[in-house]
Amino acid sequence: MSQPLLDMRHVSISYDGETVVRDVSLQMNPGEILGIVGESGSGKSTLLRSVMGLLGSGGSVTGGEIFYKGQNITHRKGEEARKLRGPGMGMIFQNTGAALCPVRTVGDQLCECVREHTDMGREEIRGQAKELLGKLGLSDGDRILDSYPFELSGGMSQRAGILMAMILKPDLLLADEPTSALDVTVQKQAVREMMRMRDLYGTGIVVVTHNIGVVEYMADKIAVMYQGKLVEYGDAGTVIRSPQDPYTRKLTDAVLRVRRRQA
Amino acid sequence: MKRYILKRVLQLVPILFGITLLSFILMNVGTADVIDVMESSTGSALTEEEKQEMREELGLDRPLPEQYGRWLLRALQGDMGESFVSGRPVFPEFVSKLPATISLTVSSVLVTILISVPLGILSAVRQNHFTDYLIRFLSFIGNSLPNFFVSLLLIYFFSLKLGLFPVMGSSGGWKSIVLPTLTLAIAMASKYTRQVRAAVLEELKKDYVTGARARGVRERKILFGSVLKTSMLTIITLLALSVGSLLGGTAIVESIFMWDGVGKMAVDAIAMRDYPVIQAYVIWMAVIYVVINLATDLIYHYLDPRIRLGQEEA
Amino acid sequence: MAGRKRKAGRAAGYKLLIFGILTLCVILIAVFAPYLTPYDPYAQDLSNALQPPGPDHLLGTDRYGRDMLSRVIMGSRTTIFSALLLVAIITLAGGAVGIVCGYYGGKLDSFLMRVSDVFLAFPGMVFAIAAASVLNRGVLNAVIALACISWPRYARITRSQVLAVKDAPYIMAARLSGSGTWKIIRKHIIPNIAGQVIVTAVLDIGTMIMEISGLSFLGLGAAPPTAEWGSMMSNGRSMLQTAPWVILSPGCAIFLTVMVFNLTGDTVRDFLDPRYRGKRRRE
Amino acid sequence: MQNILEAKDLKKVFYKNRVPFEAVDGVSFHIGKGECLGLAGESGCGKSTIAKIITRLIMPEEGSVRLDGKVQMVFQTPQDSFDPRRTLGDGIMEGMRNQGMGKKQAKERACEMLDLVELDRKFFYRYPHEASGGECQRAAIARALAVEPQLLICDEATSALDVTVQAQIAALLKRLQKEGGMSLLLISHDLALVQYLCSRVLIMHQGRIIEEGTPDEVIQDPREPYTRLLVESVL
Repeated sequence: MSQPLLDMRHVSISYDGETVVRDVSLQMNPGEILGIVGESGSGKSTLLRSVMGLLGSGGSVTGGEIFYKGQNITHRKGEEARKLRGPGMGMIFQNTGAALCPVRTVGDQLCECVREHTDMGREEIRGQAKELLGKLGLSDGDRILDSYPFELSGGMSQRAGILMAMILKPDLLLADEPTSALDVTVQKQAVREMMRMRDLYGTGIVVVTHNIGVVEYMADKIAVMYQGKLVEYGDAGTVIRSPQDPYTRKLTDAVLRVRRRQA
Repeated sequence: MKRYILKRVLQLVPILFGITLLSFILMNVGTADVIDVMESSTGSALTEEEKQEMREELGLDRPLPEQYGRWLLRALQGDMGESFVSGRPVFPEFVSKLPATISLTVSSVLVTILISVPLGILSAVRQNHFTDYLIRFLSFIGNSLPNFFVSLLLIYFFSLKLGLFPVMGSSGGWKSIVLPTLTLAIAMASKYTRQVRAAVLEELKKDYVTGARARGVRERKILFGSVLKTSMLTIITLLALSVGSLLGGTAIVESIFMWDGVGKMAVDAIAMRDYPVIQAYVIWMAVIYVVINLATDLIYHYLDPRIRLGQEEA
Repeated sequence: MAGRKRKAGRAAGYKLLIFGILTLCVILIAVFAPYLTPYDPYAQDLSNALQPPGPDHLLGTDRYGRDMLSRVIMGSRTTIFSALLLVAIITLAGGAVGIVCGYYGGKLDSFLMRVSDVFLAFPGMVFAIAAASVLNRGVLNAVIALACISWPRYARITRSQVLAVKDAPYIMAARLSGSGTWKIIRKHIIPNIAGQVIVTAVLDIGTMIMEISGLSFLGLGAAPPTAEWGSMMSNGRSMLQTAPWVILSPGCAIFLTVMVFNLTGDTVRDFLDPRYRGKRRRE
Repeated sequence: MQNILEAKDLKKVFYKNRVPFEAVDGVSFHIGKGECLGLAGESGCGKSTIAKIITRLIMPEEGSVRLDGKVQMVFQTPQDSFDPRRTLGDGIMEGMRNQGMGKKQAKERACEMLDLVELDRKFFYRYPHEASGGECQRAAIARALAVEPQLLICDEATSALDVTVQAQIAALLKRLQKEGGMSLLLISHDLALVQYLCSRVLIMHQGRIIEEGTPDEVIQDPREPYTRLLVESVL
């Protein structure tokens, strides 16, 4: 197979001298969906942020290397790192409403983002945005674009989040607990929309969540994290059905499943 | 929006009523007999009959609620009584001195904004760097200096030692406003710089900043496009609140610099126990403050879509 | 991240200790002022008037020949005690109103809040100036005047704090456990809101010192010959050019005292800041 | 079977920007002695409001609640359900002390309760922020059970916890309910949890109860379209 989309080699991350991620190695190919599961504090979100280069103050990659399409992006800073965010990789947050400036419209912020990376005109951007929203099954794109973040419902808000992350057609989409704030009915819709992005644009997706159901439904590969370490990593079916690591076993056993009628 | 303005203006009515009532009570409770005060401040000796006559003439023998009603009616027509000392009507006197105070206030607010908004932002952006520590240190000093001390220090150094500005009075052209403005601005800017810093820091911590970074938006754009836009809302409100302490501060500063505004008028009146003047001063300063706060609230309302649109839905 | 928090928390603890000791020193000076003055602060000696600072009189003398150092030390009493009294009054009065309003709500709440709106409509010093001018001259009256205008702010802060914790699950749990209203206020609400109110109060001491001496400066506070920093400066105004020490010594005394209280206030706030209080990180 | 709780025609209206919003719109149900009833629905459907009405934390506009005995509640956010300035032990003892129990006796019983919820006795002296979410939730259950309630309401009691801890708390609730014979009202959006614990379930939607039955009936053969959507959405 060709070059991996994302390749993490022995990555360790610490915040103010305290190691929160230890020696994690992961690889994913273009168009693949990788699910990272683990409980709160397991380091899964930190890992995601290190790929974006957004560890924040006090956080740094203290060991190992991160490659994006063969380029070492571990210690990229400033402009170099910024240019990758958007066209190279997009991010979806748990609460899209909060990840957007509250006093500016969605469309305004979308244009700001696109114009940082291209010289498209506003109308052109809106056109592309509406086209993308159309693919998410939303005919009335203007309404989302002209709304302020607080005006959107949970489901709408998550669509705006997908739009923001996908407008520049990045090859890698990072989703941090994208469905945790949503009701179950909306959750399934959001999951389907993300998968549709993969089908349409061949985007590789990393989804971090504590919800095993979501990962089981959408991921090709699953990584299980526990106390900052990667305890299990493999094909989704294998990890769920025959977990090797004791923690993974405990985790999969703990998931309560709805007993449906045997079809 | 129109409905909101109307609502807010209507809400003012009880407040204004309260202001007048409180001022009236203040001037009538715990005071010595007004006529005695008048007697001593004009320096004329009056007989008991003459005093009684004057009381009847002024309606001072009536029950207090009635006195209040009469007084309020007259006040609404712009008649706030006559000064015990000069015998001239108080309200025109107040109005004639207001421009001096307003120009001092406005210049202080402008200087405050010019100093503290850039410094506050700089301090927040360079949090925990040398610049931040220096700005915080300076604002700390400014915060601990009472304005009467600052004015005396400024006079001592700039007027007496360096001879750059006139010591007092409002007749020296633009130069005479510099020191009083600086005095008021130093105190206000010190407080306000900290508030701007805190407001910007608060916004910088929010998720939307991470969100914008994740979309590859330049730091400069995040700061000036989003962060300032949101923190400006807090900053405007805080500015309006600081105007309150400014309006109070003018009294001391005006009297030190002999700046012929309403503050000095009030301080002079206090020495003479010239109650009608003090009363007019208190009421009108409160009214001005209330109007400023109302204006701020409406601006805030207009600028913040969260509130603007939330209201329209209702 | 926990490591940094712990470190910051400990640093705030040390700072609190240092500034606490400083504050204590200032208060002790005020308490023992009569025993610390090198001269009688009220003894006039016209032959010795307006002496510049020197070995005999470290801070010089005023126009009646009174020792400035002694007067500054004595003046700390008036200013600091009245500021502490003032802050205590408004914290307790405003706090009580705020708790009642926040917890019970309803008509009493609306009424008291409208009343506080009226007080808040006055620029603070403007009202204090007027009130102090109506009352007779004296520090206590200056305190009363400032208390009248300052309590609503505390009522507001306390009320909003009460509203913030009132519906917390632990309060509901306490109600379900059968605890009465008074017990809930005393055992669960007051301890949980006290921090914020105390921070506001400590941060206000400095401001109040400045306002009280400001009123005295205008001749509305301490009456002569009482040694009070604001009135000492007011009396020395005309001698700014000839004898600046008469103004500088009380002025610096105010500045340093206010600074000590402000620093302490800031440190108390940092110390009580929930970010430093070992709460578990939520992801 | 005797009913421990009967709620009739409950109605509660909230106002948001003066627009009335019927959080609970004519809800009637009952809970039998020793029964575990599930109340499921999405956020905003009114299920937490019902819990507050039963515990008299809020008053309904209409309707009545008849409750035989004491009711206790376990909340969603474990750490916030204990006073941050008091130890977990203090919290557990509060109810018993209010019933007039002596300090020593209350402490003894609080420790027994900690044993019951499989929590080390050292947690008696811990503050909420010194315990994990799961530990706080166990302590909250201990506090609720200490006063021997006839009805225990769990309002999303496991939702804020990690998956593995959720399973432990669910197992604990199941054991306690079986052993103690008390009634349990389980409010949750998690159908799997409801199916695991409850013998009967009510599905709520927009302030009304739209479907009722055993969890297996409702999940395997939903009658209402909304219930079907809910069931199908579970991944």
